[in-house]
Formats: sequence, structure tokens, C-alpha cells
Amino acid sequence: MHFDLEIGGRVRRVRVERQDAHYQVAVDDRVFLVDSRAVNRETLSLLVQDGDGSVRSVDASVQPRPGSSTLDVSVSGQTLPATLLTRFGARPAEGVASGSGPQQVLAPMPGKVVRVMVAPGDSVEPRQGLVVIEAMKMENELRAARAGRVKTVRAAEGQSVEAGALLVIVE
Amino acid sequence: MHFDLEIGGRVRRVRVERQDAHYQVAVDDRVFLVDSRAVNRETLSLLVQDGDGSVRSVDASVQPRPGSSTLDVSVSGQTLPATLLTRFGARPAEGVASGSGPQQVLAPMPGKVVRVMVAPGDSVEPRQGLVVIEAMKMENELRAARAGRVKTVRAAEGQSVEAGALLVIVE
Amino acid sequence: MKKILIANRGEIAVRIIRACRDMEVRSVAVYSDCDRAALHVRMADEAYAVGGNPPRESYLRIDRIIDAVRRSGADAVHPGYGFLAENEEFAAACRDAGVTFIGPSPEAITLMGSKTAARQVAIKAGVPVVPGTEDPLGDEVSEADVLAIAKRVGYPLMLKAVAGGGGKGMRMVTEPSELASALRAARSEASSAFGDSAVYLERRILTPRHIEVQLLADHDGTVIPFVERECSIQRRHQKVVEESPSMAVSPELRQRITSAAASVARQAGYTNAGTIEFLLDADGSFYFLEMNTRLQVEHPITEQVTGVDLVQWQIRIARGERLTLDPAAMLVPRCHAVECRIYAEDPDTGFMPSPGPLRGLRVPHGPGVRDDSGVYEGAEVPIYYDPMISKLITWAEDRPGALARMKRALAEYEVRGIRTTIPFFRWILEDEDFRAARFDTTFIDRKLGARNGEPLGAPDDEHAVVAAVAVALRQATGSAAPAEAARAESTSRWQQAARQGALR
Amino acid sequence: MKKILIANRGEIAVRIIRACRDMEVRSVAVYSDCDRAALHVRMADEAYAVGGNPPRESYLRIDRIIDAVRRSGADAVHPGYGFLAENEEFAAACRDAGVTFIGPSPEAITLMGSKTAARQVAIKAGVPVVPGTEDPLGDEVSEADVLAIAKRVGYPLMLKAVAGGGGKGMRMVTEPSELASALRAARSEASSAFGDSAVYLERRILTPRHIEVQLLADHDGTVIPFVERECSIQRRHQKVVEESPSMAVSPELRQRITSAAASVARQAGYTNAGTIEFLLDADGSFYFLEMNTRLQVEHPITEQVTGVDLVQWQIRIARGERLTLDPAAMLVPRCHAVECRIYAEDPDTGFMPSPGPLRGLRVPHGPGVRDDSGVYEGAEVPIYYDPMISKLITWAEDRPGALARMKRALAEYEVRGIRTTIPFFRWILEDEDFRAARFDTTFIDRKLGARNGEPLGAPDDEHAVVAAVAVALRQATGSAAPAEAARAESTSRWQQAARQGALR
Repeated sequence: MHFDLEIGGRVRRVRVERQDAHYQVAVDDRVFLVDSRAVNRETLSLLVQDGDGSVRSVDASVQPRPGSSTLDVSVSGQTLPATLLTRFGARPAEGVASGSGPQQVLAPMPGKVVRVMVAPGDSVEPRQGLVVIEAMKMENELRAARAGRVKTVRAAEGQSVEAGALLVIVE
Repeated sequence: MHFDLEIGGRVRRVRVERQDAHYQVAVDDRVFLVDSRAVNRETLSLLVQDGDGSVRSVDASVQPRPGSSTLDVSVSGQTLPATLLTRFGARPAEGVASGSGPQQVLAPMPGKVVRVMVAPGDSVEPRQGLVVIEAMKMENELRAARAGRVKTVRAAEGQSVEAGALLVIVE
Repeated sequence: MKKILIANRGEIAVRIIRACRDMEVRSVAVYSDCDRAALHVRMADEAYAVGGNPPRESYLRIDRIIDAVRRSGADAVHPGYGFLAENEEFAAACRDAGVTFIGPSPEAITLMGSKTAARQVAIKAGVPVVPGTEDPLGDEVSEADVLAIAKRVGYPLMLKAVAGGGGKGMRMVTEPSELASALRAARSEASSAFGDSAVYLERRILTPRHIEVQLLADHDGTVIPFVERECSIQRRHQKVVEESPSMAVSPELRQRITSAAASVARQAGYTNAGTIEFLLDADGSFYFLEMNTRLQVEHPITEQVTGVDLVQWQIRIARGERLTLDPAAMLVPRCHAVECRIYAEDPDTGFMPSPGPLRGLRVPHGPGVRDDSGVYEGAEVPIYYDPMISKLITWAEDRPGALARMKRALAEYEVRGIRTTIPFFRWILEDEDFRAARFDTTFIDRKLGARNGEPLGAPDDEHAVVAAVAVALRQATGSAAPAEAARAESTSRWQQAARQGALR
Repeated sequence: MKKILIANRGEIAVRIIRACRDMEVRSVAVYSDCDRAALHVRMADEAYAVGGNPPRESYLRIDRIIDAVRRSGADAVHPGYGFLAENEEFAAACRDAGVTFIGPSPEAITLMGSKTAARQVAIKAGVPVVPGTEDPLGDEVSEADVLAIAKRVGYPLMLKAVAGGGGKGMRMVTEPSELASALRAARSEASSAFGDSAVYLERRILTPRHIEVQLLADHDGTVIPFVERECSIQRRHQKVVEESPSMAVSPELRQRITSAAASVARQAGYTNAGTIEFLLDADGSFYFLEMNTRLQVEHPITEQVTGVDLVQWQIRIARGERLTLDPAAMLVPRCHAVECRIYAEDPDTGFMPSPGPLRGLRVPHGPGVRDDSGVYEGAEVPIYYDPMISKLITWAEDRPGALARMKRALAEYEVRGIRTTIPFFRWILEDEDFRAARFDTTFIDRKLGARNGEPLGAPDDEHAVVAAVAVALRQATGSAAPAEAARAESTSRWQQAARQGALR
């Protein structure tokens, strides 16, 4: 099996092959012999033997982010994102476009709308505050990612909202 | 639902009925209102309201002993055995008779036989040593439960045995 | 004292239940609907429901908590911190119900709970205070009037809730144009957190350290202060890392600042456990800031450096025992201790709360490590309360040892299912200025600002290669185990939303 | 010293890995086949397989361990306790391979490892020894000869392995008729545990306490002894509960016994960490028993009462640092500490080993609690090694506080899937004589004998009623959750066999 993986700021070519009880894994031009054991439902204990014979021990878990092709890879307690690329090196479409198009500002958690700071038609600057939601006793300000004009405001002060509720659309 | 339960040295009549989100449980003439939540695959958090309105909090798990009608009931970290009786108050048959008949002495764990102290035909006293098995770096002496005569010896010194292996039969 | 009701939840309720057990006293929990299976409920001997999820419907309901006191037959109440801990009505309601409130008198709570009255007490005790307003500015004081008063105090200044604590209802204002919105925000937060929207103004000391002194006071007039705590590592005015002793406090300064703290407590006629907070200026002068009339979140570091169990002493003082501790020994640190407050927040999305089910939990152990947690594997972190899930404390013979141990303990800490601030602490621990103890209260916000939203803990290439190996193994073996179902069920929608939302 | 290989497994390997992390030194694990996924392997930075499950095929294979040292590039080896820790050939093999052995010199191991030679050292140091034989009795000495020697020593007497430790190869003999079978058993156990079947005889002190003194010695001749440990709570000569300080040791006796310990170490030219064991007779006189030339299982209680990290100091001494601790402070206990050794054994079936999968694990936390464990939830406790899965340590300002806390911590400890000795410790903690510190080394065996096999922790009626409620809920709700499958898969056959077997 082989695939391309974007991780740590670079695309790497990864190849993996079973070898008896172990796996041979190549990452670009480095080759490892790996012994893997599941230690709980989500965690693998990996012993990764390098070309020089030294064997690193790491606990690893790999969790797909829902609705996205990104994997959260946790190795020895540090998590970093990785993206599996298709055979042709292309990045699969993301659920939400991030660079352009209308911004849909969603409630990131269930909570109460304590302030609405914009009205339809307002133009907004990048990082300008739009709505404040209170959850876990803290007020959290949701801001505009880019400059634009407020198209719709669905949030009302005092309203309780569910996670994912649409609050504001900025065009 | 109701059943008889032998626990803590007595047979108790137990009755349980669902009441909305709670359960009403009677143990002999004491009645409790119980709120139960599963906190992991094996443990229930119970809030047990007594007749006087006080509410005890206990973690409980109930594990059947394999091959037996005994349940190991763990409440707030202390385990005690309980036996579910049939409708007519009788105790269901146990996998192994304990009071009479031939004693089958089995290896309680995998290990190595380091000494065999009896031969077929020997008569043995209660608690007399029969076989010594080494496991976890300790020697464990298996003894006769009752007086009798050794019928069969299957264990040999130096032999590795699996858990449950038949070692000696005493009649 | 045979049975103590704990009018709180989370880690502090668990901490107090443990103290009860350690003294062979029975413990009683109270809980809101969503906390039915919370750790404090499971650990207590008894537990009583007190209402709905929002604090105002449960943990702030004095009537229902007093009702639980009656039903359980508890003879004392420990309020923990937050919720009703600094509410004089609650302390009075306990007294009226004939049970002991484990804390100061209602009068002391009222006196020191008003930040403006507390300043007066400090002044009377001969302890310097930060220049500012001496009277509360309630809703009846207009924005224009506050602007005028602010001009006299001078900019930059701090807007603070009179009833405040924990950084809530607090705002820094650097120039007049910011005052109006800061005032609205502070009043709104103060009102929602404390039920009192009054604020006051204080001159902003530019690069102060936050130094505080824990003390115990018995009913015979003995007041014992402890080695100071260093609490300058704050994010948006909330302490996130504390340590003891402070590297900025010499034995001589320790003498002076702990004596000042004891004088304030004596002046207030204070009893039980309390903490005096000071600002320590770069020139070595210190100012009284406020008094917390309750157990402090960060009390464990004091317990580690002195060997004293503060919660047990709270109970002993409340039942009339005299302080028998050696005051001199309480000012000599036996070790260096550090605490990290682990929050269910995602440091990579601006510290957004990350509630949800705790799918996996492995907690550090071994020498010099203490974990005061309020959760367990399988528990749900609710959205209604403070997102702190645990306090991780480490100690060693010296500061570098305690920090190395914290780094080790954080590496052992594994939380699956929700995001936590663990990567944030790893990052702080690598900071050269932090390691050299060169910081003030603006440290974290400055350092975070300088990152410009860069993700924390960016990996080196070697780390990325090993991570690629892990992905290869997952692809080859089809994940660790039958985890697909579990994952699907427990990754909540809001996490998904948060990561795709406008905040990124 | 940049990388340390730990030639051990289980909790002590984990403890040493933590010390490495705390000092920012890399750690290397070794493992047998069945330990592939053991906690020490997961926690180490690197890990190397060293062979099959029986210790002789892996953890006792000097050649393979030295090979792992070479492959990993480790520059030092920590042997832990047990296995090769007191094997002078291994220490010499490390020296020959050019890496540091973290422990005493091979010469000191040889000298003090022979129990008979060690007695000579003590005599030379002017420290009293228990009357007994001065020469080893190897296999070549016949039973008849041993009988004759025994007659001179006098009954009751102790048969002990010359290479011994940890109660292995040790038997009490009260009359000549018991000698032959005891000799066979002791020689057989000694041979299998230490590879040396030689034994020696010692007069049996009738009701002694087992008191031991930890010490550290650097390469500049500084020897520092620590507050004594009380280790009289033993089952079949194996320590199960330890505490520090001993209630039987006054400050004056502490001076004398720790000085005696230091004299023995100096006489032996000892370096690194070691422990001198003494018998303390009812009349207050004490006798040198033996020296353990390694880290002791119960070292954490000394760490708690003195604030010193003994494992870190072992490493520091091995890399040539001088002891900078204040010797006077090491003899003043800061608190009282207790340790319970939690074994995978079923106290209700005569302490039969209870290996198998650890289906569930919840570990105590909070103030004054330390858990040094070698397992995790989901781990397998193998049959091949010592059944200790964890050491639970608690401490408090005084002994009653430490015991109450131990009781609390044991109540928090939850182990599912295997049996443990936790109920046994609960029972000890309720014993009046234990609580009053009235005991000697025969205490546990006498108390257990008096129970006549009665199950431990027999419940009161109220407990039984609540348990009946739990059964009712299980019947009504159909167990806690989808646990049937998990239970079926993980209840091993041997447990079933054990409970139905002839042992009951």
C-alpha cells in the first residue's frame, strides 16, 4: 500500500508492506521496520526500528476529523494534523471552503447569545467581533475571518443556541 | 420482577419494579428508590434513597462467576458473593460438587510442577500437600480439601502445565 | 462534625470529599441534572439533586442546598470556591439552619467581599493599596461619570467587579475611548457571574507580578501566613500556572509580605482559610489587591511546599480546634511546587471551550506528581460550568526539577475525546523567559499575541516522520481496534463546527 | 549520561524511566515476549526485545541485555531490584562494555551479596549480628551435617539463602524434624530465584521488628543514612506494608541505628544506594541482618518523609556527583508515610496468584497519595514474574493521618478482571494492634492464622442489603452495559479453575 501524506509542512510519499509479524514502512527514502500492538481501542504501541538498528517506542493514535480529510495524529502525546492525498497528489475537497465565498459563522458550542454586534448591511473588518456567546461561564467572541458585508443575522440576544447553529452570514 | 438472593449469610427476598426513570427495590421489608447510571461497561453508579429520604451514593458492579450461579457483587470497592436462588428457594447445581465425591485437583494457573508429594494409593489428610506448582516466582502448594485416598496422579515433576490441567484425583 | 455537605462540583468537590475521607467524616454531594454521574457524586457517601443545569437553578440555589443539608442530616457545609463560596447570605443561611459554614463569618465575607471595603481594611492595617476608587460604581453611575472618575485615576487602568474574583468582570482600559465598551462587558460579566454588576477602578501597575499569601486563622485569634504563591502566569486575567515559592521573593521580602497579609486578616477579624493577593511592582514595592475569603484553586502548591493539608485545617478550625502549626516552619519552603490548570479548551482555536465525552483518560503518576481531577474516563464535560477538568501539581527539590517533572507529567497525561490546554503548558515550559522566571502578569498574553495564531507545539521533522509511520500503520491495520463506532458516536457536532467555523 | 538502559520490568522500570524523564535523560527499556505491550515498554524512549518469557531467557540474560546496551548506545544501565540487580557478573559486564552500572561496584556486590561475608563486615564495623553460621552451606553439605550445625545454632532458627532477598529461599524451622523439608524447599527456591542454592542458619529472634536504614554513598566517601523504615508487616517473610518512621524508634535509637548502618557501608567501601536491614528485639537491642546492594521496593516512603528523590540521586552519584544533601535533615521525618504492595493475588484463596487481563483500573489520586504502578487498563498481568502490580504510598502529618488516607486511597482503587490484595490491606488497616503499631515480623502470619481461612472483609448487614439492591438493578437493567462479550472474553479459564479447585 502507498499514499501521499501532507504532514509537518511537506508532502511525503509513504509505503507500507507487511513482513511476517512486522511492517516495513518507507517515508520518502527512510525505511523503518515497525512492530505494532493495539493497547486500547484507539492507541497503538509502536516500536519503530530505524536503519541503524535503534528502536524507538511511541504511543500513537490517529483520529479522522469528522467531515474533513484531515487526520489528527498523536505521537507520544503531541498531536499534529495530516492530510491523506489522493493518488494524483490532489487534496480532497473540504467541507467548508476557507479562502473565499460567504462566511457562515456558526455557534461553536451550545450556549447563550449575550451580544450581537452587527446588523445586516454592516461592513466588517477582519477579526471584527460579530456575536458573543456565553458557555462554561466565559464569554466567547466570534469574529469575522475576512473583510466583507453582513448579509444575514440569525442570532438574537438572550437566545439559547445549539452547537452548529447559523448565527451570521458575511459576504 | 422478584427473586430470592443468598447474600451476607442470609436468604433475602428481592423485588424490583420500574418507576419512571427510577426503580423501586424491596429487600425483605425495606424499600428503596434507586436511580442507576452506567458509568462504564461494568459499573453502575447507584443513588439509593432510603425510607427516611436520605440518599446513599455507591458504585456497584455485579459479575457472574463463570460456571457457577454465584455473583460477585462489588459495592463501594468491597466484593461479596451472592447466589441467585430459583423460584422455589433451591440453589442451582454448581459446576463442581464441593462436599463429597472425588476431588479433582486442577492447576489453578499455568506453571511448572516442582514437586509431587503423593502417589496413587496414598491416603491423605485434610490440607495435606499434594503437588507444588511454581508460578510468578512463588511456589504454591496445592492441598487436599478433605481426607481420602489418591486415585490418580497426572502431574510429573518438571512438567509445565496449563491452567485447569488435572493433576491429582483423590477419592 | 460527622457529616459535611459540599456545596460545589468538579475537582474541588472531589478534593473536599477526599479530605472528609482522610478525617473519617462522611461526605454529602449535591448535583445538577447533567452532573448526575459526575465524579463528585460517585465519590461522596450521599448525594442530592438540587436542580437544573444552569448554576442559578442548582449550585446557586441556597434554598435547595439548605434543603439537602436537612435531608442528609449534615452538620457542616463546605462551599469550595466559586458558586456560593463568597456569598454572605449563604453563610448566614447555614448559620440560621444550625450547621457550621466551613469558612469565615458572614460579616467577614461581606467586609472583604466588597473590593472597595477591603481596600479600606488594608489601609487601616497599614498595608499599601493600588491607587484607585474607594467606592463601588453601580449601574446607577453613568458611563460619563465613570469616564470622569477614570480621568482622575489615570490611564492605563483596571476595571474590576466589586464582587469579583477569578478574572471575571475584569478589563484593562488603556485609553478613554475603550472605557465604554469595557464597562459594559465588565458589568455584564460581573452581573452574570456574581449577581452584582458594580465595578471599581484601579490604576494599572504596568508590569507587576501577582503574589499571594495563603493564611489560616483560628477562633482564638491566631493567624498563620504561608510561603507565598507566584500567580503571574495568567491568560486574560485568569491564572493558568502557579508556583511556590516565587523566584522574585527573597526571605526578607517574604517576611514583610506575609506579615502584611496577616495584619490585613487580623484587621478584618478573619477566621478560617483565606488568601491575600498583592501586586509586586518591578521596584520591589507591593500593593494589597484583594482578599479571597475562601479556599483557593491553587491551594495544593502550598500544601506541597509546607506539608500541611489546608482543607483538613479548614474543617478543624471550623469545629473549634486551635492552630497548632509552627508559624516559622510555614514560611520555609520544603520544595518547589508548580500547578497547571488543565482546561477543556482548545488552545489552537483561541481557547474555545471543548466540552463533551472524555473518551479516554490516562493520568500521570509516580514521584512528585499530584492530579486533582474532577473527571474520569467516560465522563462528560458539561457546557454549563468552568471548563477546568483537573489541576496537575508537581514538586521537586528545586524549580528546574519541578518544571522537568511537570514536562514529564504532561507527557504522561492522555485525554481523548476533547481538547485540552495540555499543549499550551508544554509550550510555556519550553519558553526561555518562563524557565528563567522572568515574567509578569502580562507575560502569557504578550507571548500568545506574538504567535499570531500559529498552532502550538509545531513538530520538528523527525516528529512528523514518526507521525507518518503511525498513519501508515493505521492505514495498514485498519485503526487500532473496533473504534469506528465509538468515534462516530462521541465526536460531537459542535467540535466539527468549531473547527470549520469562522474562528479559524 | 545521556541515555540509560533499564534492565528490569514492571513498576520499578516505570519508576526509573520517570526519573530519567525528570532529569531529561533518555530511557531504554528491554522486554520479554509477553511484555511487548507492558507499561515500561510504552513509556520508554526506546525498547529492545531480549527473549522468551521465563526470566532465564530474557531479564536474566546478561549477553542480550549488553547487546541492547550496544544497539541503543546507552551509556549507563540501571538494574532496578531483583533480576540482575545484585549480580556482580552483570555489574562487571557493564564495566567491561564501557557503560556505567548505576549501583555499587561488582566487588561491593560480591562482598555484601554473600550474607555470610556481609555478617563479617558488620562484625568488623562493630555492629552486632544475629548469632548463626558464618559459612555458606552449599549443596555439598549434607542434610545430616546441616542438622548438626543447626543443633549448635539452636532452635527456633531461620534458614536463609546466601544470595537471598525478598523472603525467597527463606524458611523458619522450629524443631529438628522440620529441617530436612525446609532445607530442600529453601535450596530449591534459592536456586530458581538466584541461581545459587547455598543457605545459612541464623538464630530466630522471637518477636523482632524488621527495621532498615536506607543510605546513599558517593565516590568521595560521603555516606548519608536516612530516617529508618519499619518493615515488620510481612507475609511469609515478604514485606507487604512498610512505613517510615518506625513508631518503635526514638530519636536516640535512630541516631544509633543509622550510625551503625553508615559504619557497615563505610567498612564495605560502599557506593550508590543501599539498605541495611536490622532486627530490632523487644528489649531495644538491634542486630545487623543483611545489606541490600540495590534500590529497595519500599524506597518511596523514604522519598516522601525526606523529600529526596533516591533514584535521581543514584544517577547523580553514578555520574560522579557529590552528595550535597544535609545529613541532619535526612534524619528528621517531615511526615509519616505508609506503603502497601498491591499484588495480583487472591487473599481469599490463600493468596494464589491472579494473573490475567486488567479489564478495568481506576487509581486513587489527590493529596498525599502516590501510586507507583507497572500496569494500565487493558494490560495483561503475566504469570512469569513477581505478582506485584503497584505500590500505593500515602503520607500525612502523622501516622493516623497517613493510615486514614491509605484507607481512603484503597477505597478509590478499583481493579477489575483480576483479584488483588486490596481487601487484605483494608483488613489490616482495621486491626487494632496494627493501628496502635503493636506488631513484630510474625504479626500477619499470626493474624491470618487466627482467621482460619475466613474470607476477608466480611460485610455487615447494611452492606449486604445495598449489594442486594445492586443485584436487583443488574437483573432489571440487564448488566451495566454491553459488557457480556467483554466479560466472556477476559475471564480466563484458570480463574474459574482456581475457584472451583481443591484449594477452597
